[in-house]
Amino acid sequence: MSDVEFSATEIMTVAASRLLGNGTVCFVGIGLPSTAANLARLTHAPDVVLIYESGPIGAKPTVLPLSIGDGDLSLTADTVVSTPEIFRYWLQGGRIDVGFLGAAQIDRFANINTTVIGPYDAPKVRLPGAGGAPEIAAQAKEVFIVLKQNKKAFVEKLPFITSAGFLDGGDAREKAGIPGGGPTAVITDLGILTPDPVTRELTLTSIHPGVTVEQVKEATGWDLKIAADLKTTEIPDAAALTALRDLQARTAKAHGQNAGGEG
Amino acid sequence: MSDVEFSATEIMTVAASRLLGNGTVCFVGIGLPSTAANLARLTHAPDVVLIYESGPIGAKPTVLPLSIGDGDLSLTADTVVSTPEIFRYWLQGGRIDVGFLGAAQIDRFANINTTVIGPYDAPKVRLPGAGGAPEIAAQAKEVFIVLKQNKKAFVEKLPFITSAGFLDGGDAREKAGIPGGGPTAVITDLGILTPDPVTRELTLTSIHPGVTVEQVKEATGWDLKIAADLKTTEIPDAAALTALRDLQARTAKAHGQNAGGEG
Amino acid sequence: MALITPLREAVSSLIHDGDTVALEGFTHLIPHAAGHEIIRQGKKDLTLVRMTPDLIYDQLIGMGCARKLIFSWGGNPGVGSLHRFRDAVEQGWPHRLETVEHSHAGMANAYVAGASNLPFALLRGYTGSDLPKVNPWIRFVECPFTGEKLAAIPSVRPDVTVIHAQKADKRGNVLLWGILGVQKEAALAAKRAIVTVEEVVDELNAPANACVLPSWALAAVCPVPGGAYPSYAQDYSQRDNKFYKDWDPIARNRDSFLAWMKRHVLETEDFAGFMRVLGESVARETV
Amino acid sequence: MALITPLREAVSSLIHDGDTVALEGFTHLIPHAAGHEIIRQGKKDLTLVRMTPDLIYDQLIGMGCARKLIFSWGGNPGVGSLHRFRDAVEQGWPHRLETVEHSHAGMANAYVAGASNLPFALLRGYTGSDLPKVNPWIRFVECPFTGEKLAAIPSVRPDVTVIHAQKADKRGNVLLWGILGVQKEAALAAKRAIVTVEEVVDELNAPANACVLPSWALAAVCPVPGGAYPSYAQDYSQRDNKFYKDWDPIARNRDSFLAWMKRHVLETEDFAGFMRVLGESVARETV
Repeated sequence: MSDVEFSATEIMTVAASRLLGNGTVCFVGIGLPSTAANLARLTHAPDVVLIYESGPIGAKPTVLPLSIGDGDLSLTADTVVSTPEIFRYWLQGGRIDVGFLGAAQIDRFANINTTVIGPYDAPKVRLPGAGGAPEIAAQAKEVFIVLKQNKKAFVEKLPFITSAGFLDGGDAREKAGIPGGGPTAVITDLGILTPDPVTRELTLTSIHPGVTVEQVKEATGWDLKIAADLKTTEIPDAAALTALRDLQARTAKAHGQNAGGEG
Repeated sequence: MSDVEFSATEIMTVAASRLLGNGTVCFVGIGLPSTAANLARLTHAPDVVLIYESGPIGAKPTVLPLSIGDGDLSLTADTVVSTPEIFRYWLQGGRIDVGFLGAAQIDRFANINTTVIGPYDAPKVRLPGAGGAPEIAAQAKEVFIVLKQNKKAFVEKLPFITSAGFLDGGDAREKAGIPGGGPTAVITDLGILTPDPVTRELTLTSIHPGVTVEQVKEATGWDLKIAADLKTTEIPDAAALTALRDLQARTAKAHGQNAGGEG
Repeated sequence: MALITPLREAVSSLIHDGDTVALEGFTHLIPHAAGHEIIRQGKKDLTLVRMTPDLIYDQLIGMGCARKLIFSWGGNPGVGSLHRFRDAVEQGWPHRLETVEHSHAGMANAYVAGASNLPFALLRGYTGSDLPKVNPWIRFVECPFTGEKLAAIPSVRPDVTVIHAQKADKRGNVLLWGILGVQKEAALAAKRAIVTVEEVVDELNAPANACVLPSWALAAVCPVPGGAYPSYAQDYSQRDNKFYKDWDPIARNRDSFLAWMKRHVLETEDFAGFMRVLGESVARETV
Repeated sequence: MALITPLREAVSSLIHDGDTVALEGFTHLIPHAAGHEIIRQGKKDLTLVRMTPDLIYDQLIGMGCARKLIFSWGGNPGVGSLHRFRDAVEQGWPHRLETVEHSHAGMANAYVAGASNLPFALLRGYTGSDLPKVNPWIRFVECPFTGEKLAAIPSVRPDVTVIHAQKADKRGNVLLWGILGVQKEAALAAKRAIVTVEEVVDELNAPANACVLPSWALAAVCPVPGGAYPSYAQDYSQRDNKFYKDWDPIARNRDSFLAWMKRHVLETEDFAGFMRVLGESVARETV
């Protein structure tokens, strides 16, 4: 295996995992966020604290959980509390450094839709719904969002705001009285978007190697701003890639797949 | 030991214990209520469920607890939950059949004072305070109160209502929106008082053998009503007396005494 | 006092048409057997409540048992959509399904408020979300001390809650452990609680401060070994992830769904029968 | 992240004059050693919070550490009055003590609300009691759905909470069991939590769903074996009921109280010193 061969999903996952500092207390969504968070734990951030909404605090799963309530999460956690306690004492209690979320759709101010495509009362597509996201997005000190970038997902206007990013931008989030700092990074298979410090509009600040700016703009449903000092995302190092692939191989062996959901 | 020799405290305790039916879920105050409730459990009501505010549910202590948080309560309970859970899910949740309370002072409508003698801001005597009593008195389906009868305790007007009985009498309790049924019996060392079905004024309905009505009136700070069909309290049977004395002997051996408090 | 009761009798006597019913479980300990029994007995017009409606709710909805769903995340965990749920919401099949939609934080707090006999739950929640625009049951109250605005939603107080647990003792006291979700709160919020258990033992031997539900707080305890399948019971069984994936093509199509339900649920006598027929189906596939 | 710290340093660096401090414990696991250290360090002007202030609060109040007490039951459990508490309230000695008085249900809910970062607690409470007449912090709010009136009291959010627990591991994760009282809520409601523990072990080996406080939610973990004395730690020690009785005559009189505190607390170096001198006093008595 050469260390420069990697897929778009792999660089997305590794880039997302790198953002998670050691010792961070992270409220983990299932799926891509959980993969990135566990990769961080298995590489540069051994003391990251992973909290899942089903109750495990300090989970150290040996394989990726297929669902939010896998037994491996419970058996490896420092403690398992009730779901109400997770939301009341730990999330609302203000103890979460990073909320790590996925999304079906996102807009330029990092608001998220996971509820419906089309009108709420007569939806074209009924998505699973909010789950823990509205309060994770509101109450974690900062939020990372990881999802694949394309025009169906990155839209000009969301049919439904499930979870608040920066609402209409600027200081709209603060004015609405939302306590947490909001999204600080959106990590995709094409690059990394971060909110402008003033307008809070998502801006492409890092592009993955081999991807063109045109490709990223083409995959975005609004006129995407590009940072003047656009960086190229560091390529995944061999150790991280190996750890990720080992984790996924272990997971495939245990589960047969590694997608995820909140049920 | 003859089965007709017993003290005033013993007949009070046995009479109080008899009121507790088997299978009843009882929220137990420390001291006299705890003695009576445990006597019931050791005699006619083996399946009574004793709940203490410190957290034990289904406690079956071998000796009387000196305090509300004795280890014996925890070790013999079906489960021990947190104190907030006791008050939220179990008491406020409406699961308590009988609240079993003591009191420093009581009035004719079975309101209770355990807060101060004299003005609140410049008390003559500062009593321990409310503890769990206000919500036990309000939320248990019915309430038994056990205390010794004398003019200092049975007063015309309470300096402070800590826990509501029937307030000003009649339907005042219902009108105030208090959910539980309120006091149904006050058991003393002289007799048993029960509220009149309409006025809710405490009435002497049972008098302990050897006690005169004059004695009871003399020990009461208001003009005590006497039931037309005043009964004589059944004397404690030998089995109950033996169980009580054994319990107290075991307790004295373990603790050196058996008074109690909420701390 | 919970009687140790066969599941069929508990469902028959304790769940009525039109009831509000919560079958709770968070991946772990989902009461599938009880859900099947509700379908077998043809219960109708139910208001179903659950944070994470999954396969068993897809089945209840597809079989027409539900009039309304109160929920916060409806999907097939690790796989994708609940096709019967989507068909009901998107196409009104087999009939229209009313939905009341919350966040997990809201639902979890609503169960706590229900268990606490409070009329509403108080939380910091929903701010900036469109959920309050489509759910009239999300309101806001002011703190009488600070003036802060907080979200308020009605308590969940089901007529019946059903959960699955690992153990009961012979008196009907129940012990569960591992991922507890909102099960304790859901059971205590309900007027009547039914618990299916893996086994009945002489003594629970519960660790200090374990999650125990005393017999007298429950309406029925029903021994159903493996009754959470394809969900799992920690220290008793593994989640059958393959079943969740296999459900996707079955549920995508109305006819294949109905045929599957007929063969595996309606025409089986009980959960043991379901497992036997399912075993036959799986064996046939893999021949 | 909680550092394993000597108690003296934790009290010195984390508790400041004027702080709101809760030393919680419900008969079981009362942090007496920490209370003594607060007295030794002469902390002043504290707002003390506790559901059941007992001997250690009597000592803190009598030694003039407290400006204010928020509580729901103040007595010597199984014995009677707290004489120093009464002297402060009735006679203003050593100075006036402001009191804010609740019921247990109110306080327990106020800790839960504090741990949940809510500004107030909501409960069915205080109805018919005179407490709302003397405590302006008991107010009432209306349910936005049913119109019902419910009690509201401010959350308890101490600057510092101190609790005692059985075990910590070397990373500072804490495990407690048995009668838990409001300790978990009190620790999580505080800005800074100090936990004294019976012992530090390699691994907690906590049972499923046990009461564990992770290191990163705590400010300091201090090994103080026997630090709950005369209270107890289940599976480590017995409550010394005799001490509670012996306290009554000591505390009845200002001079005997001050002499006792000087000899046993002020002039001892730490809790081990206190236990040694106490042992000498007891031996002298029983000669």
